[in-house]
This record gives sequence, C-alpha cells and structure tokens, in this order.
Amino acid sequence: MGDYSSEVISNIDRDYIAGFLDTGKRIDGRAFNECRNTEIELDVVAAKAEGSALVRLGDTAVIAGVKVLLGEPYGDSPDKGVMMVTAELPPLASPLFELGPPKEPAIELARVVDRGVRESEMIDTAKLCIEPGKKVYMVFADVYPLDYDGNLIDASSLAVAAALQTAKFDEYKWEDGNAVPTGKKLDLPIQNSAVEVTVSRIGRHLVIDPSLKEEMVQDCRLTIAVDKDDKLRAMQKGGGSGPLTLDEIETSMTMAVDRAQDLHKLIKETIKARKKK
Amino acid sequence: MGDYSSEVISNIDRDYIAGFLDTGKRIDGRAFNECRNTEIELDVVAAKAEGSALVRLGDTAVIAGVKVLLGEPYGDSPDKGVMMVTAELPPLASPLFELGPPKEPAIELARVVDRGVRESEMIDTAKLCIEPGKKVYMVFADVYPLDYDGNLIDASSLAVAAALQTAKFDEYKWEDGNAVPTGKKLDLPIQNSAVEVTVSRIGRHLVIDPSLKEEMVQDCRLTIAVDKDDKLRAMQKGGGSGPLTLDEIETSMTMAVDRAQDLHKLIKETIKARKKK
Amino acid sequence: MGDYSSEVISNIDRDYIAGFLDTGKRIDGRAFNECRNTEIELDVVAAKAEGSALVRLGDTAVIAGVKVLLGEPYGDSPDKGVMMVTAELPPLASPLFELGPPKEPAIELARVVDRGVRESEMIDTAKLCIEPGKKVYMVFADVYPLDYDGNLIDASSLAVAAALQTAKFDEYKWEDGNAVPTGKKLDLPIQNSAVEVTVSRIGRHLVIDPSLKEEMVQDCRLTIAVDKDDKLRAMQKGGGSGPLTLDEIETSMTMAVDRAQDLHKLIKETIKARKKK
Amino acid sequence: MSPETKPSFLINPEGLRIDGRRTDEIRPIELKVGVIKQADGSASIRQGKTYILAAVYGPRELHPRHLTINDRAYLRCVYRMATFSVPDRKRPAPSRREREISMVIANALKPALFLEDYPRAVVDVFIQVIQADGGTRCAAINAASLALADAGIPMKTLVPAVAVGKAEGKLLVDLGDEEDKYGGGDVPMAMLGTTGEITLLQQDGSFAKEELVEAMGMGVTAMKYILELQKEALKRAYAKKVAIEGEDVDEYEDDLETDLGEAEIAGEEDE
Amino acid sequence: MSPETKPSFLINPEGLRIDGRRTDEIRPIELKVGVIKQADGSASIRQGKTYILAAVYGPRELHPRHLTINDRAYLRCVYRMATFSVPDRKRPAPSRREREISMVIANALKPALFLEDYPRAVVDVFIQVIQADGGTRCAAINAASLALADAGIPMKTLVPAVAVGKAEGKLLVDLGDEEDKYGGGDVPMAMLGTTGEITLLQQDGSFAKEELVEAMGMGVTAMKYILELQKEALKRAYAKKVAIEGEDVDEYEDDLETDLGEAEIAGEEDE
Amino acid sequence: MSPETKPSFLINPEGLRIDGRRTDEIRPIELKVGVIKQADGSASIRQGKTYILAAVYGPRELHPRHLTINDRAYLRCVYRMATFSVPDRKRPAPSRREREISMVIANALKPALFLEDYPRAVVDVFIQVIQADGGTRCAAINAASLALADAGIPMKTLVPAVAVGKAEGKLLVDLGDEEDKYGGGDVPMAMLGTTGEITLLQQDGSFAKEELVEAMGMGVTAMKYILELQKEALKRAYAKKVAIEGEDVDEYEDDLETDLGEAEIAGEEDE
Repeated sequence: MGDYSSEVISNIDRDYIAGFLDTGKRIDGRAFNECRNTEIELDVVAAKAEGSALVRLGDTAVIAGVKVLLGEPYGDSPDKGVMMVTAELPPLASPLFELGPPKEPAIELARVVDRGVRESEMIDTAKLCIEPGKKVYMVFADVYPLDYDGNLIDASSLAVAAALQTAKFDEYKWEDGNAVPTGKKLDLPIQNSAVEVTVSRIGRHLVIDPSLKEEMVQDCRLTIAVDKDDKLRAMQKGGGSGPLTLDEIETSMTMAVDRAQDLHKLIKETIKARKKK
Repeated sequence: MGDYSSEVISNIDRDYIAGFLDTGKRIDGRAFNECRNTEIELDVVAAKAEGSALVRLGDTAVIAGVKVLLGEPYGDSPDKGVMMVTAELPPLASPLFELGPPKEPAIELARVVDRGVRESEMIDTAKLCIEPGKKVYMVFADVYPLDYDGNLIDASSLAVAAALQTAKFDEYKWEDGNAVPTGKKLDLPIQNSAVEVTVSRIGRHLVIDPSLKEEMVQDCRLTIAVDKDDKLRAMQKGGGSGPLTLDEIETSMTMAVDRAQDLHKLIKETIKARKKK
Repeated sequence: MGDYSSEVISNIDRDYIAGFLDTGKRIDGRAFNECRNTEIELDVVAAKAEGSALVRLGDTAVIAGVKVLLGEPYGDSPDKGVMMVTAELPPLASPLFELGPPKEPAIELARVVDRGVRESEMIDTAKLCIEPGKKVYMVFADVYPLDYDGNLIDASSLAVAAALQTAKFDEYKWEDGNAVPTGKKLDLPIQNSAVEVTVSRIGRHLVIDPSLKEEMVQDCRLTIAVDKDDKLRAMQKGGGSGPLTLDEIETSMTMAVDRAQDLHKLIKETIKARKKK
Repeated sequence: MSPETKPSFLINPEGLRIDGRRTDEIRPIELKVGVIKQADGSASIRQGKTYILAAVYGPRELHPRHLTINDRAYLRCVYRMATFSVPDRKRPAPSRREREISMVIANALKPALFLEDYPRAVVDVFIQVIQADGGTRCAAINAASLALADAGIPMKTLVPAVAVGKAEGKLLVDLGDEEDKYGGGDVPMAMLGTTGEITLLQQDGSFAKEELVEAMGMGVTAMKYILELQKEALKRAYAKKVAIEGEDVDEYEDDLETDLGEAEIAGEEDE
Repeated sequence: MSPETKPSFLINPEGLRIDGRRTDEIRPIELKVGVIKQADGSASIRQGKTYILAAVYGPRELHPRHLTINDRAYLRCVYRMATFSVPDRKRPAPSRREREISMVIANALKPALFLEDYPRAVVDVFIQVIQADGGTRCAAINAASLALADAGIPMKTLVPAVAVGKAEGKLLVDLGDEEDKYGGGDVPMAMLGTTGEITLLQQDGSFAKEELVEAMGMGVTAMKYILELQKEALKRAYAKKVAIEGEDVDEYEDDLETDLGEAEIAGEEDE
Repeated sequence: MSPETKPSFLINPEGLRIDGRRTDEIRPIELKVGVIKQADGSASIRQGKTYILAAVYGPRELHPRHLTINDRAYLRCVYRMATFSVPDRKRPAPSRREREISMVIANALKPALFLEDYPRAVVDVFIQVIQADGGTRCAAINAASLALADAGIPMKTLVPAVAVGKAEGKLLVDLGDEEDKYGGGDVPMAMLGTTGEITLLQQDGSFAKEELVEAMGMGVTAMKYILELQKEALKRAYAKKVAIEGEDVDEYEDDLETDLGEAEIAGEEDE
C-alpha cells in the first residue's frame, strides 16, 4: 500500500522507475492511463458465504466474502441495518505483510473500501430492518488479499461491489418477539454502485492502477470512488506524504472517472454472464 | 506519580532536594504545608460532556469530563445506577508518559480517585435507577491529565468532584419496556463531597501537594480523601515503597483535613460564581 | 507440556534418560506402565466454587474449580446449557511458565481436557436449560496447575472430572421472563465419566504418566480419553513432532485403557468416602 | 448523550448557515501556542466549539527501536479523542477511525518538515481532542503545525487545513458538526503554506467533478486565511516570550520570515 | 447464516453417503501448485467444497528474534479461517481452535523437513481457509506439504493427511461437514509419505479400541492415494515450469525421486 | 453463584462477630512453607476461609530486558485470583483491581528486602488466590513474606499484614468477607516486623481521624501476633528440613535471630 517503500526499495530503483516514466514508459510497458488485466470470478465461496468474488488485477488477487447476520441496530439508527467492510493483510499474500492484529495499512484499506460502499449508498440500509429497534440484517463484506502485486484498494473495492451485488441471504420476519426464517432468499437492496480507482504520483507523473514496484516508489496515491452516474463519492490521499497540486488532483479525477465506466461495465457483464449459467 | 524516579532523577538531585528540606525549605519556596495555586474552570466541554472541569494545580493541569449513559444495572445491585472513574496518562501531558494501554500508574490514579468518590458516597446511586433490573443511568467521570507537574491525584480528584457536582443530564422514564427521554434535564444526586489530598514523605519530611521534582525523589506518598464533615473516606499509600511511622501517618491526616476544608470551599465558591453567570 | 525441551534440556540429559530406558528402567524407578502416586482431594474451594478438586500426580498438583452461572444459550443450540474448560499455566507453578495471556501450551491443555469432557458427553447439557432460547446454566471448569512436574493433562482431566461430578449449584426456574432461584441445590446431570491418560514416546520406548524430565526429552506424547465403558472418546498427539507407528499407537491405547480403569475407580471411591463424612 | 435531532434546514432562506455564517465563512478560530509546559512545543485551537490540544516531543530517541528510520526522523502522530468529546461516550481504546486519522495527519505534516535533519530520532505529535464539533482532523493539523514550530522543529512552512463541503446544494467552507452529519459531503484538506500543494485530501458525500474542483478552490482560499492566523499566533507567542526576556519583537518576525524563506528554497530542492 | 438442519440420514440404505460416496471413498481433490506469485512456494486444495490456500515464505530471518532456535529453522505454521468460510461469520481475531490447529499442523509437517539445514531462520507456512466444509486441517496439510516442496525447502518426504471417522455405525474415510458434525467420531491423521509413520493424530467421538485401529488402517490407505495425487500435482507444476523454460520434464521426475530417496536415508539417521 | 444476602447483624448483642470472634480477634491462620516443589520458595496461608499460595522465583535473569534496574533487583509481584475464588466467576484476564493490588503488595514487601544485592536481576513473587473470603491482600503478604524467606532472598525482616475495619460502630481486626462488604470501613495494613513501620496502608469507608488512629493501633497489635505465627511457620519448615538432613533444630533458630538482627542494623543504615 505504498507504506513499505523505505524497507525494500533503494534510491536506485526509484530513479530507474522514475526515469522510465520521464521517457513516457512504465516498467511493465503500460501507458500511464492503462490498467492491468482485470477479472472478476463470482461465487468462489458459494457453499458458505452469502456472496463472494475473486478479483484479479494483473498478479494482484483479492477475495471478498459477504456474510449477512442478524443483529441489533445501532442506538442512533434503530430502523436501519448495518453494513461494514473489514480487511486483513494476511502474511500469506506478501512477504511485506506481517502477522498480528491489523495495522494502519489494513485499517486504511478497510476504511477506504467501506467509504466507497457507504458514501455511494450502494445498499439501502433502511431496507435491512426486520423490526425497528430490535432486529436488523448486518452485512459484512470481508476482504482477504491473496496475492499482493500492488493496488489492493481497487481490487478490493471491485471484489466487494461484485460480492454485494450478487449476494443472496435468508429472509427473516418478526413474529412474537423473535426473528424467524421465512425460507425465502433475498437479494441485498442495491441502489447504486461505486468502484474505486487509484492514481499514483511518481515524480510529477500520474499513473493509474500502480503495480507493487510503482507503489514502492510513489510519492503518494489518490483513490477516488466513482458511482454509476460519474459522481465522486469518496476520495483518499494516501500511500505516502508527497503533496499534490490542484491540477494533479483534477487530472486524477478525470482518469478515475474514465476507468470507473469500464469497471461498472465489467461488473454488469460478469453478473449477466452468471445469470445465463 | 512517583514511579518514574529511577529513570530520571539522580542521587545528586535527591540529595539536593532533601538537603533543602533539612533547612526547612522546599525548592519552589513553599512551606511544607503550602499548596500550589489551585484553580477550577468549569464547563470546558460544555457542548458535548454532561459535566466538565479543568483544574490547575500550579503547572499541573487535569481535565475531567462526565458522561451519563443508559445501561443495564449490575446483577448484584439491580436498583442502583453505576458510577465509574477512569483515567489515562496521555503522552501529550508529559515526556514520562508512554503510548499504549493504561499501565499501573494510570490504573492507580483512576482507582484512587474512584475510591474517593465512591467511598464518600458523593453520588446516591439509588437515585440513578430508571427501572430496577432493566435500565439505569451510568455515570462516567473520565480524567485526562493535560500537563503533568506532579500530584495528579489531587488535581484529578478535584476536577472529578467539580465536574460531577455541576453535571446536567437528560431525564429518561420507563414506558412500555423502553427508556424514553422526558425532555427534562437533571442534576446528579449529590449527597456528599470528598477531595483527595496527598502528602509526600521525602527523607523524614512531610510535604503537601508535591511537585513533579518532589515526587521524583519522594520515599512514598499518602493520599487521603476527606469529605465535607472532615471524615476520612479513603487512603492510599503509594508512590514508592518507603515505609511510614504511625506518627507520620497521623501528621499527614491533619495536613489533609486542613487542606480539604480549603478545597471544599473552593468548589463551593466556583459553583456559586458560575450560577451568577 | 513437552514444549519446553529445547530451552532447558541438553542432549546429554536426553541420552542419559533414553539410555536408562534402553536398560528397561525409568529415572525415577517406575516401570514403563507405572503411574506416579495419584490423589484426589475434594472441596478445596468449598466456600466459593460450586465444585472443586485438587489432584496430585507425584509432585504435579492441579486444582480445578467449577462455577455454574446463568447465561444465554448459543444460537445453534437454544435448548442446551454450556460447558467449557479453561486453563492457565500460572508462572507460580513452574519456572517454565511465563506471565502473559495464554499461549499455545495453555490453549492445548484446555482444549484437550475440554474435549475429554465434551466428547464423553460427561454432562447432559440438554438438562442445563432453564428456558429454551433465553436462559441456561453455563458450567465453567477452570484448571490451575499449582506445581508442574509433568503430565498436566492427566492431572487436569482427573481434577475436572472429580470437580464436575461433585459440584452442587443453585436451581433456578423461569418465572415471568426472569430466572429466579428456587432455594434448592442441584447436582450436575452427569451421564458418563472420562479420564485422560498420556503416554510418552522417548526413543522407541513408551512410558505412561511422564514426569517433567521425561516430557522434556520425549519425541511426542499421545493422550487418550477413556470413558467408563473403555471407549476411546478423544485423542491428541502432541508434545513434540516425533512420529508414531500404528503399533505404538495401538500399544498406547492398551496402556491408557488399563490406567483409566484405575482412575475411574479412584474417582468413585473418593466420592464415596466424601459422602460418608 | 442527548438524543440528537436533525435540524430542519442547514441553509436558511437568506443563504446563511445554521450558526449564522456565510457559505464561505470559517468559524471563529482561537490559536494559542505554548499551552503545555511539559512539552517541547504545544498549541491549542478552538474552532467553533471544537477544542483540541497538540503537544510535540522531540526530536528524541525512538522506542521501540525497530521503528527507527536510518536517514530521517520518524514523525509519529497520535490523534486521540477524549471519551467525553462526543455525544456518546467514546470507548477509551483507540478506534480504527482514530488510527486512520493519525496516519493522514502525519502525511499532511511530513512534507513541511526537515525530518532528514534528525536521522534515527522520533518527533512525536500528540493530539488530544477535548471537544469534537466538526472538522477535528483539520483543526488538529492547524494546531499541530504550530506545536511543531513551537518545539523548534525545522520546518519548510506551516500547514493550514480546513474542511469544505456541501449542504442543500451549496458549497460550504469549514463544516460544523451538523453540516458534516446531515450535509451532502465533506472534503478535509491541508496544504503547504508556501506552495499551496495539497497534503491532506479526503472526501465523502457526492460531488460532480467540477463541483469538487470548485469546492477545493474555496478551501484553498480559506486555508490561506488560516495560515495568516497561524502566523499571528506564533508571533504573539514569540512576542510574549521575547517580551519576558526583554528583547525586541520585530527581530523575531524578521527571523521567522527568513527561516520560512530558507525553508521554501530548501523545500523546493528537496521535493 | 442459513439455519442448519440435521440430515435425516448420513448413510443411505444402499450404503452410500450423503454426497453419494462409498464409505472408503475420498472426495474429489484438486491440487494446484504455485498459485501465489508473491510467495516462495504455494499450493491450493479443493477437497469437496473445502477450499484452502497455503503459502510458504523462507527460510528467512526470524522476527521477533527471541523465537530463534540455534540448531535449526523454526517452522511457523499459521492456520487461519476467512470470516466467511463458515456458516456463521467467524470473528476476525485468531480463535483458540485456530491456534491449536496451527500447532498440530506444525507438528505434522516438521518430521518431513530438514530444518537443521537452516539454523536460526524461520520457515513460514501460512494457511488460509477460504471455504470450510469438513477436514480443513487435513486438507491444509495436503496443500502445505506441496507449498513447502514448491518453495524448495529440503524435505524427506511429502505429508498426506485425511480424516477418518464414523457415522451410523460405519467407518468412513474423508469426512464431509455433515459427517463431522452429526456423525459419531472424527479422526484426523497425517503421515510421512515414505515411512507411513503418523505425524498427526487426534480423535473425538466414541470408538472401541479395535474399531479405531481399523479406522486408522483405512486412513493409511487413503493417505497413500492422496500422496500419489500430491506427487502428480508437483509433477504437473514442474512440467509447466520446465516447459516454459524449455527443458525436459522427465529429468525433474528423476530428480524428485532421487531427492526423496536421499531424504529418506537422511531421515532415518536423523530420527 | 448463590444469590448473596446481607446478614441481619455483624456484631451480636454479646459483642461477638458473625463468626463468633471478639472484635480484636484474628481468624485462625494456618501457614505452610515449601508447598510448591518447583518454586525457589513458597508458602500457603489459610486465614479463615481465605486460601492463598505464594511462590518465589529468583533472583534470576529478567525478561523483558528493558525492565532491568541497574543498581538492584526488580521485585515483580503478581497477585491473581482464580476464576472460582469468588462468588461470581472472575474473568480470567487480570483486572485493574488485581494490577493495583500487585503494586501495593510489591511496595509492602520491598523495604524488607536487600534488593541491592542482586542488581539487574528479578525476584518474582507470584500469588494465587484460591479462595477469597476477605483480607486477601493482607493474607497474600503474610504468605509472600514466608515464601521470600523460604527462597533464601536476603531479608531485613518479615512483613506481617492485617486488615482492620469497622462495623456497626465497633472497630474490628481482621475483617471477614461480610464485614468487608457490609461494614463501615476497611483498612489493610502491613508493617516491617522489626521496626513496626507501615509499608501498606489503604482505607475505605468513613472514619474520624481519631478513630482511624485507634484502628491502626489495633492493627499493629494484631500484626505483632501474626509476625510470631510467621516465625513459627518458618521454624517448623526448617526443623522439618533439618530433621531430614539430621541436624539440630535449635541452631537454625539462633541463625534466624542473628540473621534478622543483622538485617535490622543493615536496614537502619539503609533507610
């Protein structure tokens, strides 16, 4: 997540990659605004999770699983369900990830992906209420990176969106003070979709969908959540403390909106293809 | 809290301060039974806390904030509310405080201040019950030292007493199995007041209200909670393992009772001045 | 628990003990299938615990205490009570035990003893229900080693069995949505008994009830829970990674079944002797 | 713990906000420097009802050692809210939100510092929110920036910060609590005082691209103003110190300019 | 989170199991080697609906240092279940069960390794259960064993594993989820591929001694079959690699045999 | 977990307490030395129904190292209650109460020890409350003091401890559980056996100053008696040891006196 750079990358690597960019090229041959091959595989945890998706972004792989539980609503929103994104950075996925409780990069990943879902109002939590003040559906979208070659946020955001939009869960109704299953399966109340797109600044160049090597030398990244109507729903500057000019921010927004259109299309087609099966 | 001495203070400092005391003087010029300038500022968190007070004891500053929440009573006292004091030692307030979960000095601070409030029966917890066995008011008095120049206990105890005695909170009543707000504001059911006074033993001298430098060389301290009727409500020997003779304990008690009368007066006047505003 | 070996025991000790075994002898003079002196003392925490037993296995001493609380049933078994074994390895009991939260050896001890109780269905949890879905009895059997000279599992398993089988607790009944005490005392619904027996492999020798020194040089241990009808109810290979042949496993089973018969008798007689008192 | 109610409007018919401000008007800001005696540097900020203290310790030895960075100081920011600073009592343990904000604050401040002057050391910035009434991460940066200067940490520039946002279709500067909660978007920003480059940028809500660009422009204007307030607070603090020491105030002012000027140059070389 | 229901039978009148298998039949197993690019070695296993990934890192420097072992590498196994891998959501923090299983897996694998080749280092085996449908600890060992080989860690042998058990009086091989939950016993086992010695053995349920001995025998037969599957998976992976590099596949096969042969001899000396 | 009920009186009309004691009478105390074989020193105490074990390990190397004190040994006291030692089940994790009590016990014992004899080492005092029926911190000190002596840690003196208190207007010595819970005050104390100086002092309840002074006086009398019990327990233990070794018991007694005498002198120089 760009926070590992000092440990691993020398100034030589930095100069090499930045110098390459000065000549208009990225080290893996992509154009500055070109993303890596992007794939969504649905229902990879079909037997246990209510929804699931595996996303590959080049060699980066992330799985998101959705669980729908019953729980009590929060005191300040008694008639709304709960939606939450969590993330771990399991040491299985990279030599850079460590054992132990989630550290800042895992927390940021979860919170940024969560913000994309929440701020786009992807799920209508008002429809996740079984009995006001008593029982609501709690939707957990949990993210597990499996192979980390850069840009976990975008891969995770896409996996979460796909998993949420294809989840099926058991309906419950309120009877005599208890939630009882009706035997019916429901879709989540999806009312929007948002995907996150990350642009890295390396030197004064902006590149989309940074690979691990690029993340390691980046000055910072800007992640932008874009919804179906091209509205910006969340932003996060992170991945280093390098500052951005207003122009760089505006350019990044434009790159993100373009990429988001492709990703929304990819989600739609993937879901359509699944229905045919 | 006198537990930092070995790390910071050399024997030379110790000899210097103790030698000064042998000549009847304290390093900041105070008499042995003289306290530092003591100020209470009320309502420093007026917009969010139910009660709050900032206490300055010389250069020591502590803030106490009171929150009143709804909760379930403890199983062994179903018709009583809950009162609890907590404390942190935030690294903001001193180079001696460390990051991380509360360690022994923070725990002792909270427990000693708590004991003063609890044992003096300052708050009538029987009046904090909304519905027996179901719902009670839970009163949290949380202490944050802001600047640590010695004697946190006394400053915290005073801040907590002042915050509790000026707190206002929303009344709830029990209706159809739910606690509902009545729109009225209540005072806490105050039935006594207690303040804590700390005396340090340095060599064979007893000094009241130790400054940080004095704490660092003290053999031990004795903290005594005194209520409005000069009754002793709690004691704690701490701040080092130096033993005390019975005479020293008795002298400390006398010093504490005298000081407590001043502090009770200060609380009273501060509250009176506030009402006039 | 055999996991401390590398820290303490040299190869010389290992060779010495193993060489002794080659000549058919154990260092403390026991036969390979001979256990240390085994004693059960009941009701050592009579005033506070619902049941308790102290077991001595040679110089190893373990105390188990049983608490019976009220609680809510698990969602997937609303009409069953809860039974749980926990264990600590308090540093009081051995220079090998460390301060801090339970580590793997403590977790394994608790889980292996728990499995013996659970898998033998020693307690009929269906009879621990007060009101389905609302309130059940929760039985905690907590294990504290007091002196660790090897083979904690067997000592703990025996102490837990004895404590559970002699526990008395307050009966509650369900009235108007609350659990109220009836004033009557109940026995736990005991329907079986199981004890665990551990066999160590050292070199190619199998010895029962290993002492600390034997544990420290063992290749591995096999623990087997045997019930009153000589049925095997749980096994755990642990205490090192040395492999076992099928023959060794079968021999260990035979040794365990024999020993278990003695232990079942000991429990029975101890309880009988107590009733006479 | 009062039950909160959503206000019936956030912008009144006259175009004024719930606390009477114009859409581009920031709340009253009171900045004080040197408020914690035990700290190497400190500052407090009252921005509306938001009240925050910041203390700086260091450069000093870093524990635990494995966090040490060989070629520069480690800037450790810790943003914490008092339990009583919010309507419900916050749990005492650091939340994931607090940990994320600590991280973005560190990122916001770092480009303003010459951390390479103190290899292997730590500069600690401890932030305590006493009362939270909107815009705490930006207010915290405003105060932390002053505390760093007060501690004498070599700086290229001060770092002003502000949150812009939206309510009922109008772009707003320096969101208050209700505007943050019930409005349509929140964009906390921080910038380098000298170059205007952005060092903190987050967003929630819903904005068209052009709208967000416009909002950020308003933010930059507000931050320029806040930068002046920061400079004044520093001068006041220094004047006081100097007055006590019996020296001339103006001299310091010159020094400050010079220092920041040098910093800029060094900064440019460095970026 | 569907409410689960106990099936009305686990063995049907024809003697077949709930998923149509014979009592001594293992579930379909799909083994893949080299599935995680960032890892030094990796493998995945699908065994019925159980789906697990294993990654190996190392030998590498060990942190924290106090865990270092002077005369061999530390084999650190970490078995973790994804929150969504089970019917109810698993809490993210490692459970006591996960910690115990991590320990028994380490014990199961250790005798197959030449850890003394890498004193003071660590070999990390990270196991992630993606979907748990019975037999996860055994499936994990099957995959971890391949991941270790893929990482080039010197091995005496591969380690196949399987759970045997009982339902409605019949002994069963490779229990599925319902058979584990509603059956009468579960006996997870692992063995050294070369010697057949048992490196993992646990049991629950209720067995007469003779019955358990018989069940273990069935387990050994199944593990021999699984060992062949593991070898094939390795060959496939190597073939692919070699094909890419343009070399001959058979050569590797010889090498593997030789390596394992040597390992056996060394292993015997060593035990 | 029986529902507790407050007794109808704590002092009966004859002036006797709920368990038949006079107001100045301590509960029966049984002290045993050398009860834990693995420990360097150990002791148990039964005081009424309170039952506690104490074990001492050390002086030994201290981990973690950063706790090391250069000019003396670190006395680490850990007071822990068994989950089943109290009416409700205590949670297994150390409570804030346990941590505070550990600290005051360390302070109570330290002045009796020559910790400067073992710079950089640790002396561990582990205390396990098996059954808590009032006065556990004082009983723990009584036992810990013996365990330290049993471990051969150089001591200036033994440390007896007792809680005094008040119920229904009467001052009481050695409070039992109900007297602590339903009485009007609790004053745990410990003192140096040789000088009578107070090393532990806490109080709750409500006392006039004079009343508290009187109560402390009663405590000192009781502690003098407990000190004799401690000495006898040590002698018994030594006698047993010596008898086993075939030596003369009286000799030890002389040695003990001499040792404690020397300790006193050293102690005075030292304080």
